[in-house]
Amino acid sequence: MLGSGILQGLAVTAKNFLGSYHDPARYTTVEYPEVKQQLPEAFRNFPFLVTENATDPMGTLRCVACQICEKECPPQCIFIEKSKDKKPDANGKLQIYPVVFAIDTSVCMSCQICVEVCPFDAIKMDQVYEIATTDRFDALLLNREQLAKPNEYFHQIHPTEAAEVDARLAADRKAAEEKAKAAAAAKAALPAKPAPAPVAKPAVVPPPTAPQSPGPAA
Amino acid sequence: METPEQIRDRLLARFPGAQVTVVVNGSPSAQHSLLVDAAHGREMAGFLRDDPVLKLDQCSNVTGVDWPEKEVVETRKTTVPDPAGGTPKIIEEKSKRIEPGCLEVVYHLFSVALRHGPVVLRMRTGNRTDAVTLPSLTPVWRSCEFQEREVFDLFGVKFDGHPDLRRILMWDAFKDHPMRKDYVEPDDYEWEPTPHGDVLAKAKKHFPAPAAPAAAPTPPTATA
Amino acid sequence: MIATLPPAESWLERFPLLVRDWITGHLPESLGWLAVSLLAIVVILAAFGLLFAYLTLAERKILGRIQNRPGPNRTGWFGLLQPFADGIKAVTKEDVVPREADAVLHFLAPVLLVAMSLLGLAVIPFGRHLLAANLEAGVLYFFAAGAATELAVFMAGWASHNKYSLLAAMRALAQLISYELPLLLSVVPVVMLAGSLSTTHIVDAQGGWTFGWIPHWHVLTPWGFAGFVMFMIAALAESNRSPFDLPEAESELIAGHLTEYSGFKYALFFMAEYFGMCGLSAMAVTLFLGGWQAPCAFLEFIPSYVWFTAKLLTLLLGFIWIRATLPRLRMDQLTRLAWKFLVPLTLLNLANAAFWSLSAGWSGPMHWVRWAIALTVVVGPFLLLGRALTAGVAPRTYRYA
Amino acid sequence: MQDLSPGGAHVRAVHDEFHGDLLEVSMGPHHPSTHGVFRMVVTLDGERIVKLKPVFGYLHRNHEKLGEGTSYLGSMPYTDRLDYLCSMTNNWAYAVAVEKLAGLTVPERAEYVRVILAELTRLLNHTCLAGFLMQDCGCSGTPLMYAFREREKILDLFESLSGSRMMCNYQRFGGCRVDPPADWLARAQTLVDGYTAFLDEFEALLTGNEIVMARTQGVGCMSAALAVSAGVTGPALRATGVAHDLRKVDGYGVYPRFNFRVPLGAHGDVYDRYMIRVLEMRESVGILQQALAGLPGGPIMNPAAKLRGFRPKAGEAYGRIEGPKGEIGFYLISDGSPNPWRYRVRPPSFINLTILEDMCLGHTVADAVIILGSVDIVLGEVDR
Repeated sequence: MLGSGILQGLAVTAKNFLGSYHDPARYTTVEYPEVKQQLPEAFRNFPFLVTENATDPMGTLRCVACQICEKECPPQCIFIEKSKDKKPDANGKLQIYPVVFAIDTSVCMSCQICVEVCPFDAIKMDQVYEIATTDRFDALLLNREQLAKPNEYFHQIHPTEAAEVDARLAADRKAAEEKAKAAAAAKAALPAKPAPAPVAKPAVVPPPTAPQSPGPAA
Repeated sequence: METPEQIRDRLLARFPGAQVTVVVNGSPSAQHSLLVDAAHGREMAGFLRDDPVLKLDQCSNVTGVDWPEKEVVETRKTTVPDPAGGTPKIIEEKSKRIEPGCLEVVYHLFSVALRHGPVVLRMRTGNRTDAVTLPSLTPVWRSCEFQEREVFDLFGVKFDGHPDLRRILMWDAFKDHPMRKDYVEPDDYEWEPTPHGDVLAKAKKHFPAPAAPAAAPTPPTATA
Repeated sequence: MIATLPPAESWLERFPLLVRDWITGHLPESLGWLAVSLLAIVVILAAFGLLFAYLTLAERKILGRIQNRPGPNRTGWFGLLQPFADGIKAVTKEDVVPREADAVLHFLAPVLLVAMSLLGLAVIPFGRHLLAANLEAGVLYFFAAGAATELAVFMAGWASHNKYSLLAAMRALAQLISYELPLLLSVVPVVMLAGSLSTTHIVDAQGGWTFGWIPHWHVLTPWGFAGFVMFMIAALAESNRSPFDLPEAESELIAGHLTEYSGFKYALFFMAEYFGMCGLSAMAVTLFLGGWQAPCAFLEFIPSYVWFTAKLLTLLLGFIWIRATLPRLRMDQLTRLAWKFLVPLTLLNLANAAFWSLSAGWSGPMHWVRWAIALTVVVGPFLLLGRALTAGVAPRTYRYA
Repeated sequence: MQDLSPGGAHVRAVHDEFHGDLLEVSMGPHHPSTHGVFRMVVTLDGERIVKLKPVFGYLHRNHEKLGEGTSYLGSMPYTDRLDYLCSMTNNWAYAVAVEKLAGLTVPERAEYVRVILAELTRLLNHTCLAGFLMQDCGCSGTPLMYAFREREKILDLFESLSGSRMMCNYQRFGGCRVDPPADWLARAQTLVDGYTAFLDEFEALLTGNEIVMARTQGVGCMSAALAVSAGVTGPALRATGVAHDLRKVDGYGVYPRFNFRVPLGAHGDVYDRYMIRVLEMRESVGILQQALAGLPGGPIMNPAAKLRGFRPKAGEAYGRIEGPKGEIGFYLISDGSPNPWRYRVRPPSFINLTILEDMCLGHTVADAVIILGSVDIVLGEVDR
């Protein structure tokens, strides 16, 4: 009969109208600034640099300025300058470090390829999304001070991945230590020159400061 | 489905005087292709479409490939037997030759009716500058209409017999063909400051010393 | 059929009159008539202006709820200040007039549209004592004023000098010609049975109750129900509401005749659309739903204007509900629906009403015969014409490979 | 052979008894119903279309040149941005092409996960398309909002698996990036279980609606011969009655293991295209049920696949899959370097637009809008 389809449609809309008052499945709006959706753990938006120690972020960057991510970044938004000198990293090993590590977040598309190709677990995906600024040039160009975030923050946003990374790094470290020990033992067998004094490891990391979203450049 | 060799033989039998060669594909995909000459291209395409064994009724993909001319260094080894009876000497002769460039159009043909494919058809232009005309296959497969326009737009292949050969993705006043390997992008392209020195340098060159400093974009501070 | 007057006129019922008399009492006698007229105008403007404001809000809220979202809720409590925020925005926006446009017509179109859609409200009896102008030919006057609104839409489309607006103007004219006829023809039976073109007489004719709880509204008779439905369909088209919003046609003509309007003029078009919707709904209430009459005798203590408002709002809710559900018709389908479906049905309905009027005296078993005949005359042609209208259009079954 | 050339004999005759002045209207690039920045230059006789020329390129960014400038892996996130509603299938099509080029095999679990994600993508694309189509028909957003309500649920799933709602960048050559955990699969199962109920409600709102039927039936017909010749693929081709579904034809991935049917239309009009999509969604729900039930264990990535320094040996490959919009294919030529020598996308919605004019001629402006809507285009893919 003419009109039966229309009446059926009217019934559907009426059902949704009434349902919006009692059925959460029919009222799906999340009123954003007041209510924020729980981000899934895998959520990714813009990379950050992992530091071992929150008190000395620039000294304990995991990044060794190998520039793999700079090369692999599809939109070419990473800019790295290597240091001329070497600094001890968190494990005490002397490493090159990035003097400049800039990410142009106006170009970055959060594709995560830098994270995947990084052999040092030094760059990871952040979860910031409220990054609006009034300056679209400088404020969106994040330097290494703005990018550096402590490992604890990484644990907060991606607990599973961070635990995996920590376990892997610990295993690597242990293997390296054992190797060093073996080497030292081998060296000790030879009455030769003394081994270089190991640099003291940083003390237990203090609790992290509240994670900062990268604000406008100071 | 017939192998490319079989198709080639049948095409050569059907079109005496035509040139058809099988281009061997070295990758594991083993999708070998047929390189046909431009003069018989459209007839052969029509034959492939209507042939009851092949029935390639769908031309799924049309694309251009740019092969710029390149210098090929060939090393020829000749073994010269040592007259003294010692180990034969190996003399390496290096010869350079310029392999002429061309533009290539690749058609991926499938049969919807017989559910097979792809048969890859290629045609090459004489060079990359003036002899860039190829027969249009739009009269054979309608799907070539926009795709050939795209190849014309981005590669600069002129299709003879195309009903409406205009630029499709770039604007009409655009001059170059951006998908060619030697395309140089204009220096005002993406002038905004980024951490990348070359883009910034290009931008500075194109927009020299702005008159009003207030209106000019601030240069980036790459260093912290 | 004429209802006996209710025994007591409560002070609530007379309240608007008391207020009016109190105000005019302060003025000299000679200015009284002017004050009364001006008061009526001011009250209608204020009441419908406010109704328009909150109708836009209600529409957005209801559409929102139907679409599983809250609708505007940021401005004020529950978004109650939203209409005023919108108003301020509309007034302060730049008024863009295209260079090529006919500036005079471009300006006049929204003004004329609002004026014409307001005029019709003068003859609607909003309550027992609430009527701005008691015209002998009130119904005729109402539709004459209403027909001019489509002309204003045409004016807007023509004056904008925009191709989309021009297409919208063409559509508006075609729609005007198609839908004026079923709209008027569906009203004729009411006029015929009431024997008057005066809206007050028509409302009075629907007074009274059978057994004290079945009102004598026209909508409760077979011809009245059919007439009501067809009137509402035509009213949807006449007020350019979905599914007949062809002149505006957002997805096809961008905004149709509104494409080149901005700021307050744009707001005026909206105002006119809602005034037109209110006017036609009010007329439907008057003609078919018993006007201000209460549905049951024991509910009479509630003042008449409350009943009228309730009925009006119900119809407006229907407008919004339909808008939320239905897609738009195409131009040819719209005219076909009018000429091949609504016009024949309204003509048959006229005959049906005549039969109903002549058979008023039938009683006993003949009473049921009367209902059966009247219902057949409504349902039969509806089914037949409906089948003809939807010929070739049917749900399909699909095969699988 | 039938003449199927542009402007050929198959084109619908236009009535020109009252041949007055023609009106040329530029619909787009700023138009509510061109699904982005598409433009149609329409010549009208009254409201009837006598000529229609599509104009492209407003979103052109030379995606293919970008692909030639980045590594094989670097193109993967760019494929998300082609048809930005269906990043998962774009990823898959690209991965299939690269896997063909490099001869990589994919673990079984990854193939199943790919099927699950592709079918979820199909659900979300078809749902959205139905919503957009009804929006073009003049609905005040209601079907679109219902479609988006369901789409959000699928996007939530994508987000919690890949980290991004639309730009998933999830597939890799030789597998997938992340192994879906058990709770994710349980959530996917819940969604799939509830989808049929949603489709029933959605169809109650639209399918039987007389106005929808009147607007869409007999509008924008295309013949099967023309559709095949014009390279039309996907639901638009199947609506003409041609049984051509690459999931059946090529049997790529693990599709041959699933039991599903391919719905076919008979008229090739807008209503058929809409209904084929709705019916396909029901089949997709079936595939999803089977895939979720039969998901095997094992690795998600082929350990032979290299992430860094991936250099397939010289050669070429054309890989294609059945995307929600049709055959999405990638044609790659490798010269042995880390970047492809030629990277070509076969965009289904661009090629499906070839016969837009043929479908629209003789119809009105209102029809052109819904014909365009029923072709299902995404400008990110059309203009590349």
